[in-house]
Amino acid sequence: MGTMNTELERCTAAFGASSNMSSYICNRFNGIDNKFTDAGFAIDTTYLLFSAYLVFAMQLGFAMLCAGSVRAKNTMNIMLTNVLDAATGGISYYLFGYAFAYGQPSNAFIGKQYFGLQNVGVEDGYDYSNFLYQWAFAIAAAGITSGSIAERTQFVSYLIYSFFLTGFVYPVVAHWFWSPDGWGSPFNEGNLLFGSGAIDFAGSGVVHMVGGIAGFWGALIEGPRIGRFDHSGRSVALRGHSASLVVLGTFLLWFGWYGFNPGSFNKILVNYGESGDFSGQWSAVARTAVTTTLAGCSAALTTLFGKRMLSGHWNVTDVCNGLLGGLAAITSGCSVVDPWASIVCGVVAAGVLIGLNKLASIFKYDDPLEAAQLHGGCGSWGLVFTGLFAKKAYVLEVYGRESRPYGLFMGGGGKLLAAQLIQILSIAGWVTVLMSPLFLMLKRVGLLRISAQDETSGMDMTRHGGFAYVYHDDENLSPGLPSKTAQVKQADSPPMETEPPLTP
Amino acid sequence: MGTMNTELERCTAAFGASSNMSSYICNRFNGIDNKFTDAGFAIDTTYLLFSAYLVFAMQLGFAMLCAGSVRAKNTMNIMLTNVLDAATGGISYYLFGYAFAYGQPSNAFIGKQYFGLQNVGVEDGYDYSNFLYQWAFAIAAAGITSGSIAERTQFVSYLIYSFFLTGFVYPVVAHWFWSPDGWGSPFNEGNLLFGSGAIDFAGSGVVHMVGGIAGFWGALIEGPRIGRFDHSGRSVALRGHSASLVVLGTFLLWFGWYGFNPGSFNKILVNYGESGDFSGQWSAVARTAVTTTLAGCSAALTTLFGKRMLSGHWNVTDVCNGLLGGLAAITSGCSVVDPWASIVCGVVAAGVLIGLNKLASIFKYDDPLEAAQLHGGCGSWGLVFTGLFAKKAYVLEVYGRESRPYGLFMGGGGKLLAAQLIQILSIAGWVTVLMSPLFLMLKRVGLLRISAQDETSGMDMTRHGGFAYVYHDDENLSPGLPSKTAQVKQADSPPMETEPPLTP
Amino acid sequence: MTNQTSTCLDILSGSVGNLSTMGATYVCDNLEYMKTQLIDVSHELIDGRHAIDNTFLLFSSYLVFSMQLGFAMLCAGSVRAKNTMNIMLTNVLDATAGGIFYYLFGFAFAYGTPSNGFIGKQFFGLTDLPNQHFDYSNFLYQWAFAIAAAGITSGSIAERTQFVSYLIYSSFLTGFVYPVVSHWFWSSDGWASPSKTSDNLLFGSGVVDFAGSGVVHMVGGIAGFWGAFIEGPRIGRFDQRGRGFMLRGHSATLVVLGTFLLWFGWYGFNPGSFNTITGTYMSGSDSGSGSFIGQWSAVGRTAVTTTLAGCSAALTTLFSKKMLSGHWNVTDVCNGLLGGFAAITAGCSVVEPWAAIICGVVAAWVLIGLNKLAEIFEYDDPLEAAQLHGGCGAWGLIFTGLFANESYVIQVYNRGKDIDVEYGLFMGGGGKLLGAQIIQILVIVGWVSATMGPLFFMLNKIGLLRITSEEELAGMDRTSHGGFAYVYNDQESKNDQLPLPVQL
Repeated sequence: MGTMNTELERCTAAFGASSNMSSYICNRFNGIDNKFTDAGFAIDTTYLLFSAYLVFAMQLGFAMLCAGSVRAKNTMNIMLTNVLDAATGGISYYLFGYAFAYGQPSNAFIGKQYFGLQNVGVEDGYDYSNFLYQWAFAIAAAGITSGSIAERTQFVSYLIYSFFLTGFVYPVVAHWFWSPDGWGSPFNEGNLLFGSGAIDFAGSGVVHMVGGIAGFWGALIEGPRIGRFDHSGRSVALRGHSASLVVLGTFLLWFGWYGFNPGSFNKILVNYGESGDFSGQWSAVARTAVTTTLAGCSAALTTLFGKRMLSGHWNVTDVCNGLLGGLAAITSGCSVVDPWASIVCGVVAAGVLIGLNKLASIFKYDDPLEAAQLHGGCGSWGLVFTGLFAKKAYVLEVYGRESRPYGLFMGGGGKLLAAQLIQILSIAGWVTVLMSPLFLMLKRVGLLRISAQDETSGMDMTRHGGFAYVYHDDENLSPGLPSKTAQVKQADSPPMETEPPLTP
Repeated sequence: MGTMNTELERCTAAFGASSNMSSYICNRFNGIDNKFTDAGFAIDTTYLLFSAYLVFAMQLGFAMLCAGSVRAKNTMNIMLTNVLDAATGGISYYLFGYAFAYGQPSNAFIGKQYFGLQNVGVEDGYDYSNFLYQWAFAIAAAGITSGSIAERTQFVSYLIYSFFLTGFVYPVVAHWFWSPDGWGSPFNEGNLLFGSGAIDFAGSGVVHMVGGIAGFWGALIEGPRIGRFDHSGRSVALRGHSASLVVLGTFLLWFGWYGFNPGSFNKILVNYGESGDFSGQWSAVARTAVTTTLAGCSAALTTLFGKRMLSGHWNVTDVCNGLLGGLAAITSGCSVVDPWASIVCGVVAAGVLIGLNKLASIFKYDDPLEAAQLHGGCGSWGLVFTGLFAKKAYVLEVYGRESRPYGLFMGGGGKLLAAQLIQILSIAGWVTVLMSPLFLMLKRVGLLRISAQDETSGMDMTRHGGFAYVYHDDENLSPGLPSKTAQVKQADSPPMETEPPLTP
Repeated sequence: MTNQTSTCLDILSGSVGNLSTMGATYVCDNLEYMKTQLIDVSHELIDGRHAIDNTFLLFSSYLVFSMQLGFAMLCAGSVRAKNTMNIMLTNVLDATAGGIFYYLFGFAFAYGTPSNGFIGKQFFGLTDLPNQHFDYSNFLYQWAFAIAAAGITSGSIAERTQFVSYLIYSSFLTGFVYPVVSHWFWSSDGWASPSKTSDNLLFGSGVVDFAGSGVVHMVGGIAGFWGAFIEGPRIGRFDQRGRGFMLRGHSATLVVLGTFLLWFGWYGFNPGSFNTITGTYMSGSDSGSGSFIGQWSAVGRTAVTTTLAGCSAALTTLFSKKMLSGHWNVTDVCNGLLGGFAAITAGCSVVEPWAAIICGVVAAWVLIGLNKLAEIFEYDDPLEAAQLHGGCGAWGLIFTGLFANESYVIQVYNRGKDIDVEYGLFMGGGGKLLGAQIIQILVIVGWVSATMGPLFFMLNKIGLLRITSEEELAGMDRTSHGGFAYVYNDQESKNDQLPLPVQL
């Protein structure tokens, strides 16, 4: 669309000597071009903003999934962390996160423009809508980590790591693989990594692995929850308190994923090849939504039958986790694979998740939401999968060059796969180097883990002013109320309706 | 938009001998046309995809509505069926469902192209976005049926009927009434049924009646739940465990219905009559959203006052059901009726639902979610309503011919009404012929209904590895734990935290 | 556009001499062709704009509608379990009764044009829609706003109001009180509207209440204030000595769910209030078409300011409450977040992102301060709705008068370069805008007090307002809604412990 002026010159040239008429006609054509530019901005912004809203809805999904997966006594705690992910993320990403990630011009390692959104909103591609979309991505990464360390982490420590992850660790990774200046980015104009750059379309690595690996170190350093493994080392399931909330959260995440994956195109009005025929980004966007759907579906079904064979139950929370694993895996390659390949992706992702959960159980690693296994493990598989199954035509259309490497199994050679492996290693390395010292230090100064008493009685009571649920009012219970509760009620100066103990 | 080339010829012809200027002008006009085509694709795809996401959100609505409407002990079971509707539906609709429904060219009975999405994405109208949208519709039908047979059906049997319904029964009906080749379709170019075709714009019949009638046969063949009718035949309400989830589900369904009804236009950039004035599909889309809203609102209010007079309570779950009944009824005619008519539609729909519930109670028919009455009954009324109130101008605009029959009460004669009645009969017949033998056969081989013990103790415990809710931890209760619960804990090899009974 | 084409003809005939003979012949021979082509192009562009703008507005409406779900969940979670059915029913009825009343006359009172400065008088029952100015999508969007106002009020008077009285005030508020206020400030005829077509704007400026801090939030909040004030506090909220007791809501999970849904919906509320997204902004003498500056960017900026205000309010509340009460409290953070949103709603489109952070921080303090005041004066508002929507809404109007940015006011309110605009006091724009904002606050307080105060007072006099104290203790769900919302334990409900065996 930047060709307007040359177009005006060409127009004037075609009409020969300048005249009233030629200038009128040329101006008219020019005006029409401008209006198209306007319409294009309007369409693309509408598309991007509504996608951003959907991605934001994932934060609600995380909150509900986490709330349902922990025990009732820690519900307030985990939900507060989810609300604050969004809130602190908003401020820190506004102040410097967005600048670190997308500031341009910059070097290959970190961005250095747009602090506090300065100079944003004056050119295409770095508009407010883009900021909003990227912010919604950033808070998702922190949300993943909070699941791994749930039910045993001090709130202050949570605030510290969350701010650090959203404000620095994640934006730098995003810069590497998504900014045009990043060293591993497929958009890098100068020299592409292995002539290809890593293809991580919507962030299996950048978002999910970052969140998952940060969570892994947190959970490993904290150790398992009390009661998670008994004295003989047997694993004891500490079930979440509400499967309804887990299903609600899962469906909301699925819903939001339609903003996450197809939305990552940022624009929808881009034609591939010739203008005026049917092939264009609109079709690629829709194909991305389809591959996303199919990967999730096949992962869910694989988990259903797999777990049925392993444990004998048709288990809904496992199916939900499998589904999310499939979605996390397809996130990297969603735009460049065929629908049939996405089914392969989902089936393997379910297997990866089941395998890693077995491993975690053996090594007594406790992750209340399986976040490290799910987002870290399935995310890595997703990157490998893209290196294997990326289709030539789609890669060229989406990443736009004359030729570039594509999937190994599709005949594209190993270069893309190599770039993907480099991405996995560099993300794992970077997050480990930054986050594990942080968690160790927090542990050293005694800010990381709550006391055993707090853990047993639940953080909601000790830190957050009471339990999340009060289903039974005093009126209903008055006849049989035990004296202890009655005393508590009188003693507490701001008397809350404590959950009466149940004595059948 | 396929007229580009002829337009280019006309242009060249108009300017006579080719010269710099004429070729410039003609090329410019041609380029502008192409850009319009691109922009049209981008706008329409954006519109369709976001509508598809909204329809997908209805699956979440169904899950929550169902979960809230059953007893706590069966929550895991019903939610699992809802997750699997979406997942199995995704795979089966990808493999053959979409092909059966929309494969083109084909015969009037069933489609036979596009298996596994082959050849999709290369022409307008059969793009990936269209598949995604239709998939979201298909899984809704199966979701409806699962409500009717809730709380007493074996999980295996659920998997079987769901796969069959989504993969075959529903797609064939969709082909009949929505594909340009279908024998009852209003888009059929050749010979329209009664010169009109049945107008089932967004699926009162194709989706809601199919789901409702399948549910009717399932529930009838299984018989009522234990305890639903006492020995003297009196009806005993088995109340759902959470009205909050019912309201949440209802609102989510309402939210999703804005994708269901207005989205069924598939495109929004279509002008009616002259280009350049404000009348166009965008306005019809908005009108459809308005009629949908008003029908739901009036049905809810009618139910509120109706039930208040009948039962003396202001009942929120009844109001929710009435609301959904109104929405199911307007679905057929939403695009072709005036807003005032949609209020009539909603009022009658509420009456239909109340009446059918009375009937069901008399005949001891037990449907935990009233799905057969609601979707089957109100859906049929919706089809009749369209035959009565469809407005001439709107029918011509939306279905695009010089003249065609319209609503009886609007002076359009009885032909449309006849087509609508044929649709009701053929759907009822087709679903009955396929689904009732299936349910009978499942019953014969003992796969349909769970054992009485399972039913009494709840499927979650026996099949799904534990209850959905654990609000009270053992740690807090250990002093007063009754011996019974403790025994259960020791006996169960994977120890679950059972919900202790409440006896104040 | 047509005019320009006919001047083309004039220009051509006047300038034939200047043309090369070849070109003149071609063009003059084919003027008709050129003319029709250009008209077609202009018309197609208009169609495209309609389609884009309607897509934008409709999906924004759907988001705003989802706020009703958010209100329902927030209210449900904030009341005690025994009143859940009641409060949810009121929320469903807000939407449904609002739909009918707003269809019949609310929209006419608000936007009927031509009309006088006080109240609209066209478009009753949507007659004469669509027209040049209003389409069905505008109605849908405004309906979603109207029901939000009534939803706010229902929170203030929760847990102690008779259902009948609820129905009366809700229809009065949605059908009359709110539409009149929106006419004043938003209709092009309104006496204080900034988009008034005749020249005499209030203080040469009109009131800048972009998305309704005053029109929606203050109206709902002040109506709630009078209701709650006249009813008096709930039983047990304050003891004889005037000490406050917390009556905690029964489910923090629902509160968080509701808050996130409201946040999600707010992206329709604020950015959607532009109504269109294709607008271009003048830059200098140029029409601005074709450059990147346009409404799309302003829409994105509005989404960003909204986000940042909410985030900073949430963080401020978190730390302030920790210092005041010693807890990290999630429900307080949720309320603070919503207070930030309610405040930024007025100025969201005309302030810089950094100013939005100030807005949020102050809004959090306003809320905390007003809650303290309410405690002192023994004013009981279960959802803090009067403090939150009334108080923070009023602050939002003042904030806009202080921080509105000159160039944004020019762009958003479509003022020419040569016209002086009034903008924020702290931005150097003088006090006129602030004066207008204060007038708005006073006028809204006056109008709502004058209409709603007497209504509640009258209802109280004739004994329809408050429920009996027995009912209040037992819970309204049991006395007027047919039973409690939750049945988690089946066996028990069959025992005779529940005084109300549910039988049909």
